[in-house]
Parts: sequence; structure tokens; C-alpha cells
Amino acid sequence: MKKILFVCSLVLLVSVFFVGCQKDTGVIKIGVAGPHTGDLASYGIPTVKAAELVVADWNANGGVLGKKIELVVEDDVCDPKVAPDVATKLIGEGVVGIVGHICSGATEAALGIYLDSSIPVISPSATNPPLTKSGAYPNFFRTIAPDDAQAILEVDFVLNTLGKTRIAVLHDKQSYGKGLAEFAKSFIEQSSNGEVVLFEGIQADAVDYSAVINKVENAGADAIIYGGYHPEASKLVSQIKEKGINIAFISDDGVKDDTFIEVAGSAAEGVYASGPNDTTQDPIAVKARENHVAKYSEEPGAFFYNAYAATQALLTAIANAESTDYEAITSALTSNYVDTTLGSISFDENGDAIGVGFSMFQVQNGVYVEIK
Amino acid sequence: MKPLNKDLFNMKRLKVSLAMAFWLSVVTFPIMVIKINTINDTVIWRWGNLALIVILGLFGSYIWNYALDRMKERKGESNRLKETLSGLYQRLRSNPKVKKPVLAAVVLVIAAFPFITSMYSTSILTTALIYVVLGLGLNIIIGLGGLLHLGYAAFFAVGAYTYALLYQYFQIDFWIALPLGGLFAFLFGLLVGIPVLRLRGDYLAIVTLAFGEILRIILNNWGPVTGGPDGISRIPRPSFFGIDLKLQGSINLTYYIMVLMVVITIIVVRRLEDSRIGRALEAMKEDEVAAEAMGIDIMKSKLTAFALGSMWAGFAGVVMAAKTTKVTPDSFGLMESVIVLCIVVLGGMGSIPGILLGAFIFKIVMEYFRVFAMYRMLIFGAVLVIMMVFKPDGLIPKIRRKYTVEKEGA
Amino acid sequence: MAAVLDVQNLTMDFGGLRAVNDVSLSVQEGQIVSLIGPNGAGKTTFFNCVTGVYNPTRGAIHICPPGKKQQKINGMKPNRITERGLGRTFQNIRLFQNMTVLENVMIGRHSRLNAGILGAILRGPSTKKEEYQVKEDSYRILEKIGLTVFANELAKNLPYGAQRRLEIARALATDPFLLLLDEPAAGMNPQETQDLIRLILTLRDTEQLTVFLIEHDMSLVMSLSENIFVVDYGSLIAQGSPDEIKQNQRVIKAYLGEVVDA
Amino acid sequence: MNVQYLLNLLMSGLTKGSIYALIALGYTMVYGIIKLINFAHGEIYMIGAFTALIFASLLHYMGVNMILILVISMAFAVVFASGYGIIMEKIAYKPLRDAPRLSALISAIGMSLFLQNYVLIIQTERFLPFPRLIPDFPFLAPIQSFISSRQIVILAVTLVVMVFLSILIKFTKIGKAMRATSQDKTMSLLVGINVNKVVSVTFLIGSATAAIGGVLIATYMGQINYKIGFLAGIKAFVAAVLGGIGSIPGAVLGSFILGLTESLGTGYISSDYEDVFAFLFLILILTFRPSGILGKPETQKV
Repeated sequence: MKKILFVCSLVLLVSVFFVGCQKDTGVIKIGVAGPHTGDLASYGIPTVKAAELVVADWNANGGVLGKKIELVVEDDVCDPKVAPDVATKLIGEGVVGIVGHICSGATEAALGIYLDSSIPVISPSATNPPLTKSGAYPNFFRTIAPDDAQAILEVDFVLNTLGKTRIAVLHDKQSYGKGLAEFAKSFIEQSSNGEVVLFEGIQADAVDYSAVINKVENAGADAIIYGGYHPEASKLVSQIKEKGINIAFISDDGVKDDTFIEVAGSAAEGVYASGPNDTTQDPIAVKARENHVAKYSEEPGAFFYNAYAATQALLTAIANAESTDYEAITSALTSNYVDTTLGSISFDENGDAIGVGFSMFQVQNGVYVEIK
Repeated sequence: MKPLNKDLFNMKRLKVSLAMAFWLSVVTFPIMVIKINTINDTVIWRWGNLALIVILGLFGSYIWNYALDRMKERKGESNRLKETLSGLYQRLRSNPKVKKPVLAAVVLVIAAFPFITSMYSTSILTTALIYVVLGLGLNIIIGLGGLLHLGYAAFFAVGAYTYALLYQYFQIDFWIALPLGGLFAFLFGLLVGIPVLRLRGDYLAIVTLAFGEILRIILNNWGPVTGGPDGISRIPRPSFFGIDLKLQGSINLTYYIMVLMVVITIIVVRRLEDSRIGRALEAMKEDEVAAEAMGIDIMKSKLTAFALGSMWAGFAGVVMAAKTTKVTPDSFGLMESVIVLCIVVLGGMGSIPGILLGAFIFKIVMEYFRVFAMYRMLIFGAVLVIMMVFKPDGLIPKIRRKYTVEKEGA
Repeated sequence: MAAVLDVQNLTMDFGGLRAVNDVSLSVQEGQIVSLIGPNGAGKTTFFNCVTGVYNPTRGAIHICPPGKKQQKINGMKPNRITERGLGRTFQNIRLFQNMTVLENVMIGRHSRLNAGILGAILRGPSTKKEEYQVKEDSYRILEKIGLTVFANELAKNLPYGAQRRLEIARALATDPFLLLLDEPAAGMNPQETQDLIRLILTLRDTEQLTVFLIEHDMSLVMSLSENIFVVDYGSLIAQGSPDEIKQNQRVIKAYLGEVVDA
Repeated sequence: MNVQYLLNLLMSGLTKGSIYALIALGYTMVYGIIKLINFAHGEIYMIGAFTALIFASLLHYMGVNMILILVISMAFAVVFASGYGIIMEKIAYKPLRDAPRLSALISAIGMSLFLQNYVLIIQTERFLPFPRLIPDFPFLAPIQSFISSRQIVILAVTLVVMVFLSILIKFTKIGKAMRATSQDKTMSLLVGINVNKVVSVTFLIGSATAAIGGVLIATYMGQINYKIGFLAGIKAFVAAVLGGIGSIPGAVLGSFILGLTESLGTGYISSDYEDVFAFLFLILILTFRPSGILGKPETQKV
């Protein structure tokens, strides 16, 4: 009895391996990869939803190249060790393009594999500049501006709009925050009217930041540029307020999140953050949001519009190229403009989206307001 | 002692389970039932969850207590599964007619695996094999040496960064980096081991944890050299005598490298266990004072186990870097050490087939567990607790190798 | 004949407690000598200082293996001292409980073997030969002690008396010239004690051993010892032949005192 | 040398230290009695904070005044967190009391993962704002930049809890039973101590202190989510080991040293390496005092 059970489970295990080998040519498959479980799931799930909405839309109108579109969704938990396995799995499934991945690290780990198999990748959220600028990944495109664009906007805003000169640059030691902070630091150093009085990494998840706040105060800074996400930012601004220190706080897209205002409460008032241009009034974006609310009965989450635009761009490129051939798709992506939730966009030779940029926002009366 | 009950139904047990269900539902009430929506300041009462807890608590605790009673009863009796398996194994070994074809079939399946399955399966299996090597390496430290180690991922990182950095700065090839990765991890093991191995048990655990974190933080902060939190990218996959293999080829090659490495690791671990050094380690684990009085150098033995175990993490790290083509400090955090530790203990400490099984369950079953998505870690946590309570020796407990003599009168 | 063990002014303090106080004694080659004294007099501490478990506060311990030069062993680690030829047993049996009897003896051979990591992994002819040899040697030792019936049993499953004897077998496996036995007869019945006496005498004669033992069983001490040292409250209060010790007033007082205290 | 700056750093070090201490006290207590690294202790702290948030919000909607909210929600947090602690002990640790240390450690890791994901699934993965339950004391207004009311409360509660636990262990009957159990479980059973009860009480007290810590720290930080227990738990464990695990004053001393090391290291060197200072200090101390600062050296009888 036991032996039979053992053999059965072995057969089952082996058969599981074989799943995913068969290729179906009746449909066009698009891969969607990102974190769908774990801590960062809230960054990955909206992309899946966006892709589903776009694909449903296209399929209702006859699909692309006369075939139905099918999504293959895979979870990479934002781990660079897992991402290559996910990439090989998607390739095995026969996808012709990828929407994703979400985190820069995982994206980069997977990109080489896609490149080897000539598969175009459009990420809605991987902002690490070298992904496009190094020129190593001609198959990579993104519908979000790279970090340096954000940093230069923040620095310009602090120095020239706010007129601050002594800047403390803080970051959370993680890829996104530290990368941004390093760009901000070098831009300030290149400018003539500002100096970096402090450059420090803070420990994410720590219980208390008063020591580093003391240090900022002691350095005589009149503004803080913070690179990182909202949980640490709200602890920072709360403790700054509690100490009664008056200092401008400028941060990034990771902080331009309503949770930040909710958590930091009154301490969030007056905080500046850069974020993608507000295109939510764009008719396509309005419709996308309506579809989302209708289907999931909640507001869209992080990178939803970027992911929506990425899926639109990929499908349009396939349609324009009239083929699923790699060369044809990439050249279609760079040569045509396409109307998306982010406005009318195209891609430059590096793969960055033309027409996608950042603006500054400020918390006023409990909401983020764009500063024109 | 009260007589234990073999019967499935038992009034006393039912009463205990009812009480447990009651207490569980009381204690978990706030978190299970009340959900506060802080955005629009509303309270959601989820009474369904209360019913769920009562039912789960009742059945769960009944089965739990039943299993506990059964376990106590069976204590002293031998493990049936273990005996069946070892009996099967012995028969396989001793019968050359069966042994040869079975062995040949196994070798054939392993060798042909990349060609009969997909690239993805090969890739996942390779990852599992990397964790097998990690598990076997950590087993040298914990299982043989009895040293509680919570910073093993640091040595994995040493291997991975050895290749990444050597390639980035000196364009060193994978095949040269592979032994170097092991060597550096070995040396790092000695370096860390000398100050910390004087400490015992839990103190050792916390200090190894500290060293692991220190290394990770340095890799994270030393941007100009290590690439900081972004790590190092575009590390080449292994080449085969300079021939470019393309993606499929290099994935298969990595797989074969790992198969070979697992085989070598198993041979080394088995020989080590079955040697003067292995005996010394075992004696040390049983009784340090007595072992020392028998002429065993405790410090040297501990260092041997520690550095040798670390070396395998180094090898595995080099292959991991080559496989993923990217290394970042976050891949080598405390959680990674905990996962390898769980593989070793879950599979069965000291047992090579156990660790193989542990790593496979962990990597492959978890891979397909994605159906359960968000419940994955919850289930994993519960499984750890249940395993430790009901099978503390792991899935396939170690069958200790005994030296015996066959002499007259023996 | 030279003293194989020569202890000068040995003192051992634990915090404020002086466990061994200025003890000097020496043991001649081939002798069987005993260290006796009431409970808590510092006998085991003395052994632990000699075998390197403790590093003595003051004093000097010299050994002189037969045919070799005298050397100082203070502060050496226990395994180094074992390598130099001092084998010991423990008062509270410290066998490797989950290993077989044969394996326990094989562990004792550790310091007399050479195979290192590489040897173990490559398992060349010399390692294989050594492994074969250690098994043979260990079995011979079990034969001498009379434990071959138990060779494949786990140590923890042995009867008490056999466990005591296994301790001795294990110590013998280290090839000592001086054997230190810490209460070898504790818990034995009279018959077992008689066997033990014969065993110790045989070992002394066939292995050219010097035997130094701590014991409470006076019948064993008096029938075996050529020389007896008595300690009380950490200090050496008497030494001499069994007959001299029996007459010694201080010794009698120390032992009677113990009775009164108890 | 800027004295004001130094004082500020010392103050933030003390705050951080007392935050660690509130968690470390329970850690060290459980370890002292049953020699178990209770990895899930940080999770009890997190659950305490969540429970308090839930009740505080409920009361807030009902319009109860601030001080009353603090008292009531703290009381509920203590009660429910203790419940979790006791049930956790019954399920994950009691069957393993005679098992190898490693088994109990793995079980504790499993429990920690389970509880984190339980809160993640049942409640939320998002960060939630935690109300400032401790009001600003008016008399502190002039030195607001130096010390806040929340810092004072945390410091004071830490010391009170420490004194309370020390007295409990030294002078009460249950305290004596605890000490006896920690020395020798079998002997304690023989002299009629109900070891199961002692262990349960230990978990109850340990979890209660963790819950108090959870509420105070959450109101200091102003936010919670399901993960806050993990890193704080590790840091508290480091602090407890530093001070000598098993010793109540040692846990507080170790926590203060850890907090001050981190804060001064941040202030005068760089916060990039904040944790490195903490861990290096730990390694240094353990190299010279292998049982921590106030820990009793392990003497082994040969």
C-alpha cells in the first residue's frame, strides 16, 4: 500500500514537471511578472489587474493579429534569485512579450534571459536608471521615468523654487531610495547654489530616528531630501515635528502615497514629494479607473496607470508590427506614438518613455496637491 | 500514570478540545472578528471568522490531542516509516540484480532530465540542488559539529560575491571562481570561527547571526566596490571550454554542475562522518569534556566543522551568482539562513536523504504552492511547528552509522 | 626511578574559595597510589588541575614519561595532556552514551591517529589501513577489559559496572603511561570491586602503567595502594603506606570529623 | 565638542534603549525559566499593539476620552497578548520541553512566521496609523526638542516594569518557584512545584510586558503593521544577550547600552553602520564576558 502511494506521488511530481511544456499557437501569450505575494504584493497586484482590464478590452474587439490574447501571470516575490526561474517559465509558456517585472533588482536578473530569447519587456515600475541607460538591454522599455529624472526635479525644486541651500540627503539604504539619494547628492554638488551638509542612510523598520534627526539639526540643514518609502518617511516627519524643528521635507514617489498622509497625520502637512505627472484626468485614465472600480469595486493601486499604459503599448506595437517578431515589435515601440493612460507616449532608443515625467506635489489640508 | 486512550473518540479529550476552542475564540476575538477601517472610520464585524475559529479550534485541538496521545503511546516503539525505508534501502543495496538496474535508471533520469522536461523545470531543479548543497554544508556545522549557526547565508554571500567581484574587476572565469569561492568562504569561516567558537549554544547562535548581518550591511553600504543595494549585475553564466552555450545550454550546464556538486558533497559528507574526524565531532557533540580528555582538540574540531561547512556555502554561492547573473545583499539576509536551517531540521538533521527531501520540498513544493499564494508562509510556519512537535527528528531521521565488529563472542 | 608525576605547591582558587591548598606530591613509575579524603576535600579538583580541565592558580605540575625528558604541563589544554600520556576516567561516568562500546574505545585512540580532513575525504590506502588498525586495537583493549560481549551495544545500555570498566578501557586506548582513575569502584558491589582490583593489578603489570586513583572504598585503597595521600580542606595532611595511614591521628580525625558533620 | 548635541544623542539613545528594554524584559524572563529563545516574542508585541489599536479605535468612535482610551486599550492589549502567549506555549513549546534546543528554536521560528502571516491575512498588510494616546505634557513645552512626554512615559514604564519583575522574582512565592524551575526542572517537580503552571505564568508575564511595550512603542512611532515585531524582537534579543540573558536588570542594562551605542554611533560616525556598531559591540562583549555583562558564568561540573 505504502509503495503504491509512493509511486503515485512520484508520478504526480514528474507529471507536474511536464505541465507547461505544451505550446498553444491559437493564442498570443503575454507574460505578467511581479510580486503577487509577500510584503511587496501591493506593488505587483495592480499591474495584473491593469493587464487583465486591457486584455479584456482588446479581446472584446477581436484580440490582436486575429488571435485572442492570453495572460500568463507569474510571481517573482521581487527576489532576484527567483526572477530568472520565472523568466524561464514564461519563456517556456511561449510568451511574446512581458509586462513587468516590478522591482528593479528582479527585473534586471530576469532581463538577460529575456534578451537571450528575444522577448521585449515593458516594466511599469522599474526605475533604476542603468536598466535603460547602460544599453545592455535593448529589449527593455518602461512606462515610468527613471530615478535620476525624479532626483533632478527634486533638487531643482529645493534649490531654485524653495531657495534652500543647506541640504541633508537621507535614504533608507535600499536600492530605490539610496539610488535616488545618490543622484540627488551629485546634482546638488554640481549646482552652484547648494551644498550637501549630510548624507546618511537610515535603518528601515527601526523603532526610532531621533539620533539621525539630531544629526540633521546639528548639521544646520534647512531642507531634507529623503529617498525611500512612506513608512520611514512618516516616522521621520512625526519625530521632526515632535521635536519642534522647522525644516522642509522633500521626498519621492515612494512617499507620494495616501498612506503616508494617513499615518503621519498632521505632521505630513507641508511635505513635498515628487510623483508621476497627474494624468488621472486623461479620458483613457478616467475610463481605466472606471473599469477597475466596476470590476474590483475598489480604487486602483500603485503603478496601475503605468501598467495599463505598458500593456496598451505592447499590444499596440504587436498590432502595428503585424507580427510577434522581436525586431518588429521593438521597432514599432520606438517609432510610433500610442495614446495611453499616461497620455501620448513613445519610447526613445534607450527604452525610456517619451512623454512620461514627474511633477512636485505638496500635502495641503491632508491631500497631495500638484505644484504647478 | 493514567492509561492513554487509543480510541478515536474519548470524552475527556472532547472536553479539553471544547475548552481549547472556547479559549481560542476568546483570545483571537479582537484580531479575527473586528476590523477597523481607518480611512473612513468604520468597524467591520466579521462574525463568520468567529464561527471559523470555533470549528477549527474544536477539530484542530481534538486531532492535535489525539495525535499527541498516540505519539506518547508509541514512544519506544520504533518508527515504522523509517524501518520500511531503511529495509527497502538495504534490500536494494544487497541485491545486485535489483541494485544495478535501479541505479542505472536513476542515473539515466538525472542525466536526461533537461532534455525530457522544460527549461523552467531544469532551472527550478538547479535551484533546489543549490539548496541541497547548502543544507548538506550547514549539516556539517549543525548536524556533525553541534554548532547552532544563524548566519549561514553570509557564507553563501561570500561565494556569490567572490565570483561577482572577481568577474567585475578582473574578468575571472566561472571555473576559476568556483574553487576560489569555496576557499574564501573557508577562510572567512576560520576568521569568524576563531573568536566566536568559544561561545556555547544560544550565545553562538546570536553571534553568528550578528556576523551574518554585519557582512550583509557592509555589502549593502560599500557602494563603490559592491554596488551597494543594487548589487552586481550581468555576471556571465558558466561557459564550457570557452564555447558560448546560449541560454538553454548554460541552464543545462549549470544543472549538471550542480548534480556533480551534490554527488561530490554527499561523498565528502559520508566519508567525513565515517572517519576519525567525524567520530571526534560526534564525541564532541555528546560530551565536550570527555572528548577533550580523550585527546580531541575541541577548538580545532569545531573550527574544522565550521570552516568546512562554510566552504560548501561558498561553492553554492558561486553557482547561484552564475545562475541568476545578479547578486544583491538582500538575497543573503537572516531569512535565508533561517530557510536553510529549516531545510536541515525539517528533513532530518544529520540525514543526507532527509536533507535532500527537505530541500526538494522547500524549493519545489513551495514553487507549486503558489496556488495558495498568501497562505504559503502561514502554512509554512504551521508546518514547522507541527513537524517539531510530532516528528522532531525530521522527515527522514538520521540512521546512525555504527562501527561494529563481527568476532567470536560478539 | 624518576617521579612520573611531580606536583609542587599546587593551589587552585575558585573566586574566594580555595579548593586545593599548596599540595605537593610525587608519584613514582610503576606505583599504584591513592588520593583519599572526605567528600569535598578537593580530590577531583586536584585531578582536574593535573589533567588540564582547570588551570591551577599557583604551583607547578611536571610529568616525566618513562624514557623521556621531564616537562611542565601547567595550563595545557586537556587534549595536549592526554597526548603526553595521561589517561583519565570520570567520577560521574561521562561515556559517549549514544555511541557503541567499540566506538567509545575508538574515540580514545583519536590522539594516536593521524588522518586529517583530506585523508578522510580521499580515503587513501594509509587512511584505510589506519581505520582497520583502530578497530583491531580497540577490540584488543575490550578483550583485555573483558567487555567484548558488549562491543556493539550502545554505551547507555550497559550495566553500571560495565560502564565503569568502559571508562577505563577508553582511557587505556589513549596509550597512557599514567592512568588517573576517579572513584573507579563507586557504586560497585563487592564482587565487582574484587574484579576491578584484579584488573588494575593486571594492567599495571602487563601495560607498565602507573596508576593514580581517587577512592572512597577503603578495602580497595588499602589492598592496592603502595602509597596513599590524604587531603582535607584542600590541604595534604598525610602520606605514606597503607599501614602508616591507618595509624595517622590526623587522618582518623578528619574522617571522624566528617562522620560527625554528616 | 557640542554639549547640547551630545545630550540630545544620549537622550535618543536612552529612548531607544528603553524601547528595546520593554521587549527584552519578556524575552529574558522566558529564556531564564525555560532556556528557550522565543523567536515569536516580537510577534506577541506586535499583536499587543494591534489589539490596542483595535480597541482604541472602537473606543474613539464611541467618544471616550483620551486617558481612558489609553488605560482601557492597554488593559485589553495585556489580557489578549497574554492569552496568545499562553496558548502559544501550550501548542508550540510545551510538547517540546524535553526535546533538543534546536527543535524548540525551529518551532519558535515557525510560530513567529505563523503569527506574522496570520495578522497579515486577517487584518492587513498596510501600515496603519496608531493614535497618539499619550498627550503632550504642558510642563515639557520648553524642552520639547530635548524630551517629549512619550519618551518620559516609556522611560518610566521601563524602570517600573524592571523593578516590578525583580521584586516578583526575588520575593514572591511564584518568583521562588520560577527560580527553582530555572535551576532544575526535575527537582522542582519533586519538591511539589507545578512546573506547567510556572511556565504558563512566565509566558503570561512575558507576554504582558511585551504588550505594554507594544502599546507604548506604537504610540511613540505612530504606526504599526504586521512586521514590526521581527526586527524589534531581534534587537531586543541582542540586548538581552548583551546584558546577560536570564537577568532582569541585565536586559535593561543591555538595552540601554545597545541604544546608546546605536545613537552615539549614528551621531558621531554614520547611521549607515548603526547595526554594525550594535553587533560588533555584542561580539566584543561576548568575547570578554561569554555570558554577557550581568550574566552568571556557566560553570560546569566535571
